[in-house]
Amino acid sequence: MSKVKKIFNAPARIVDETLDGLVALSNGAVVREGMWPVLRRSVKRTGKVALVIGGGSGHEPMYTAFVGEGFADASVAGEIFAAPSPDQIAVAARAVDTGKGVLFVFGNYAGDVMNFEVASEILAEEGIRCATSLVADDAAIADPDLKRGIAGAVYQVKLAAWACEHLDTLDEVLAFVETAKKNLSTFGVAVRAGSLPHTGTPTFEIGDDEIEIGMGMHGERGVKRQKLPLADDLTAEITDHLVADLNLKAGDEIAVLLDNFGSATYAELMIVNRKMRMILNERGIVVSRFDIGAYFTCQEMSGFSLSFLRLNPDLKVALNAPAYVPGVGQFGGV
Amino acid sequence: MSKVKKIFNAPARIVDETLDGLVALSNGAVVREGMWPVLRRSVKRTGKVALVIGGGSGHEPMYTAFVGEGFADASVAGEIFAAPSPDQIAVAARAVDTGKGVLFVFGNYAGDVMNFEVASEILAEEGIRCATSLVADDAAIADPDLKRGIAGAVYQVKLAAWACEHLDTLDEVLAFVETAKKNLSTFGVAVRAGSLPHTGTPTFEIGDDEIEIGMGMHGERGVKRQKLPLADDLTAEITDHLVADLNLKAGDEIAVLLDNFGSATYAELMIVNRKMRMILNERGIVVSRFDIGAYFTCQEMSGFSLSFLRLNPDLKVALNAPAYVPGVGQFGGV
Amino acid sequence: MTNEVLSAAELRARLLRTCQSIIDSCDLLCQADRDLGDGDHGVTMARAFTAAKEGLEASAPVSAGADFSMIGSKLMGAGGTAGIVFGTWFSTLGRTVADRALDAGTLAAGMTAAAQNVQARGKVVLGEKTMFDALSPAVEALTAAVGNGADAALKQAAVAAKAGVDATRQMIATKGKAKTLGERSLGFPDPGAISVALIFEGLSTTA
Amino acid sequence: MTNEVLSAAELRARLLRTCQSIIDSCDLLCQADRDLGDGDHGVTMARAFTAAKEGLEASAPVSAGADFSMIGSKLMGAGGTAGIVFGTWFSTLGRTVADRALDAGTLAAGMTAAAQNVQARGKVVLGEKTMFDALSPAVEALTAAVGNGADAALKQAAVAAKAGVDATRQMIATKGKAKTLGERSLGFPDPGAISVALIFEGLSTTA
Ligand SMILES: Nc1ncnc2c1ncn2[C@@H]1O[C@H](COP(=O)(O)OP(=O)(O)O)[C@@H](O)[C@H]1O
Ligand SMILES: Nc1ncnc2c1ncn2[C@@H]1O[C@H](COP(=O)(O)OP(=O)(O)O)[C@@H](O)[C@H]1O
Ligand SMILES: [Mg+2]
Ligand SMILES: [Mg+2]
Ligand SMILES: [Mg+2]
Ligand SMILES: [Mg+2]
Repeated sequence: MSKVKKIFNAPARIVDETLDGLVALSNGAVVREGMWPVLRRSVKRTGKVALVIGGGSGHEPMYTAFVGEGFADASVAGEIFAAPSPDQIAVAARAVDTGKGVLFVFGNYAGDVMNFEVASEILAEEGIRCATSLVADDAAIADPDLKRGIAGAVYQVKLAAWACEHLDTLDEVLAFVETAKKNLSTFGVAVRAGSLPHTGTPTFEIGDDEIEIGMGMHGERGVKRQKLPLADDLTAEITDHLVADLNLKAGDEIAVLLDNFGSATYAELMIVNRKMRMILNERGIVVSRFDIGAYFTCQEMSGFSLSFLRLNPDLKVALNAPAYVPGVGQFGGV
Repeated sequence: MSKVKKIFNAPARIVDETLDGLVALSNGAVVREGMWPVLRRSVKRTGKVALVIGGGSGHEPMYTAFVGEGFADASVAGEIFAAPSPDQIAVAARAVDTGKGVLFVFGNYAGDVMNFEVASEILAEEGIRCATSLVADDAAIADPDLKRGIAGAVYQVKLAAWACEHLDTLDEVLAFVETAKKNLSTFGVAVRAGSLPHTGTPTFEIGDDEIEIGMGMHGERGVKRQKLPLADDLTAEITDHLVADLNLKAGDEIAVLLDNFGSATYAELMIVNRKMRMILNERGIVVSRFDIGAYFTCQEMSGFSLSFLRLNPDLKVALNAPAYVPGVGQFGGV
Repeated sequence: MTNEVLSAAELRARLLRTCQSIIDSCDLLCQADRDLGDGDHGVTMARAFTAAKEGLEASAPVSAGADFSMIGSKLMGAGGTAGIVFGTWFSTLGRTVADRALDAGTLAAGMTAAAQNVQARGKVVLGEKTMFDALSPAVEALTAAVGNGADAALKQAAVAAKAGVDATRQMIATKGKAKTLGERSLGFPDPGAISVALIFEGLSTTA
Repeated sequence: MTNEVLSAAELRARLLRTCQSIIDSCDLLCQADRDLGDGDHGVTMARAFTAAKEGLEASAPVSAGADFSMIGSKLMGAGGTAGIVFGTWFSTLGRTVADRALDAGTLAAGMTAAAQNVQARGKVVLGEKTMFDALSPAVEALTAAVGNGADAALKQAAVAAKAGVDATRQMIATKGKAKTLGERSLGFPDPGAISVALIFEGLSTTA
């Protein structure tokens, strides 16, 4: 099996140089906190609950790049597929805390949960209050405790950012995001694994005519494997699953995020979008916002996920608030 | 060698369903011209030179999706890696001509040149004047006649759109774009080929430690093959090449488009960006606009290109004019 | 059997077999194009000649000229380099032959005009490693053998086309997708030339 | 040679060999993690134990507690699941052992506290197919053999850890990245458990 090649200087320098690249393109909008793998807005905001996001790297632009207007105050980047350490997380939180506490938003993975937990304990001792809103949007898994955090993170972070901007206390912010995320559900599939740059080896093998259903974001496998279906059948399966998961009804309005895991082609995403629209139209479900792009990736994994966010007037305002992060540009949807 | 899998219904339906997907997400902003592989703005603009872009499919979102504010009036999509036919091109031109003539912008490939040429002859007989500004930005090739049209197309189309909007005659528009494109140069590299969905076979084989330098956009190979270098060395080689090609001097201002060919990771692009910035800073060359994304792709090819556009006051205005296409969103740069 | 004049029915049968032979060569032509270009030549040719075949099947064989023209417009509508180049070939052939009986002289005149139009459209000369390097010698051989009748002339053309394909191996491409390969294009036969040889083989073969 | 008390120097030597053994097992641990998780366990462990090794090399061996603590904080700083879990293990061990001489009883008490903290931090119970399924039986075996001295107890622990690794093959994961695999996680040993066994092997082996 041939190796996967990537263009880098050394695997151990990837995270560092990615952060430097982001700073370099931002025209001063974001900076690193010392030598730490922490990106933050260069101008410290005051009088608001701070939003810190993060997790393992390798999923860029999420979480690392999503620092800026309408998104996080700081992000903390672990090594590739490895949670950041407590001291790194604490550095990020200290850098942006304004005295009103810090909301952490990150994915529901053992490593992230434990590292952010220890960081929260350290920060609590210093008098910095932290709260966590876990991203756990994976519709492929029924048990809420086991749900992974996948591409819906983009929406959850955006909603959290709005709450941090507009609500007064950490408790209110947390309550808003926790309520909002009940309306969020994501389902992913992949036909080819990504690989760790250190090894150049795909994280799983898969047959020439197979697809992994209910895919996670680290190359850890999905919930089942099946023969590669037609795009329309696959789209119908995913769309139906999400509609059922959120119990969507005719007249409901949703936002849809169609995320490219890495090497899906634009045409594949359009083919999926086409069929999804047909199904939703039939059911009277209105797509009032649509985001498409490689926002939450897993190296060169080939696949995609659909995230549905059921909207209400509050969530609509929050989701549609202006957002701009240097590494991605406007995040305005269609 | 394992097959490359894609999610579609049938290879022969990919182009069609991609167009339908674009229409579906556009909220009425773009429509198809009948059953033709032609996408156009739904509201016909009047009293201006019309801009029609196109070429083979498989490079999405370019050219197909770049129809809308600040971009083309219509795009015409050939089959994957195959130029559109004269009748398809003629349909696109007729749909948007306002009597002031049509500017075609497409890549310098034999198939495109011949098909657009025949279309122009047909249209001329009907009294529709057409002119062509070929995209030929490939810095890897010295001979101007042999230069391919690669990712710089995004900038060239944007400049052409501005000219069609603000200049009066087809001749003026053509002169503006032809002059502008002298400031545009692109260099691409790839470590892995993309594949045609029909065959699932990569368009070229490449060793586990090799890179193709001076890469084209169809999986046709580059100008040379070499051992995979460090990212910094590769970036220096490309940056120096572009600086020399455009004869850039200290104090010059440029726009940079860093294009993902398909499955390059965001981190790789950031690592390249980081080094490029260091080199340009040293040389006193100012990056006053930066665009990053998978704009002009070659299926799941792994690689990227850098496009430099030397700016002057006119080009700055033209490049920075507002632009929004539904399938991509705002195109505002950083 | 030697045909001094190729009847419309016989030509139709040969054209249908030619279409099928191109369709069946899809993988072979794609592989040739992977060596030199973007790997799609077989797909484009198969798409084009499927359309041509369907067009033929949907119409009665009236005249050689009509059949060639029908094929030409179907190929032209298929897009790609192959579509326009092979479409120009067959369209010109159809226009030149028109409603004349297809004897060797008419065929040679039609092919000569076609090769000229292909050359003009492609701005191509001999030695650039394109389909023209098979088409041009084939048309010359056909013209040279015109005194032997249509069948014999077509057989000569097919032989020359094959030789033309072989000759492209030694050429450095300066047109088409292979033009950037430089010396790396040496050793591989041009895919479009292979298609030309397949077409002359089809046209010259009795069932 | 049986050590009734492991001297700081002897412990240091064993810790350095343990670090090296983990670093050398990078590929093996990554492969195990590809079967069940995201394929990075070896990379994270190697990064963490390289930092630990460098930390040890930069300091004189003062006490067992100090060495364990130093390793704990280096692992903790390396990030990932492995960093926090193995970091919790060694930090707790260091804190509990503190500046006491490392006899079997002190070691057992430290390991027991460490296993408890790992369990609490990971919210993990036996049978969830994690490193705890090697750590917990190893610590129990060590505690049971406490009367035989530190060396013998560590050897028992190493044996139990290996058995623990084997036992994870039959478990369905409910924690960590493998938790979504369900029955597909059967048959593969847990990568974190393999690391635990490597660590006890390192700690129990004289040069
Ligand atoms: N300028 C030209 N004139 C005539 N034939 C050409 C020219 N350029 C390329 N060709 C032919 O086209 C063939 C490739 O066809 P195809 O693969 O369908 O087109 P594309 O290069 O657009 O993918 C080449 O093998 C060559 O024979
Ligand atoms: N909740 C948990 N408590 C203790 N250990 C765990 C837990 N979850 C996972 N592990 C261990 O972590 C190992 C994986 O480590 P590693 O690959 O470094 O982390 P990640 O899963 O973040 O990639 C698993 O093999 C398992 O032994
Ligand atoms: Mg990991
Ligand atoms: Mg092609
Ligand atoms: Mg081709
Ligand atoms: Mg792992």
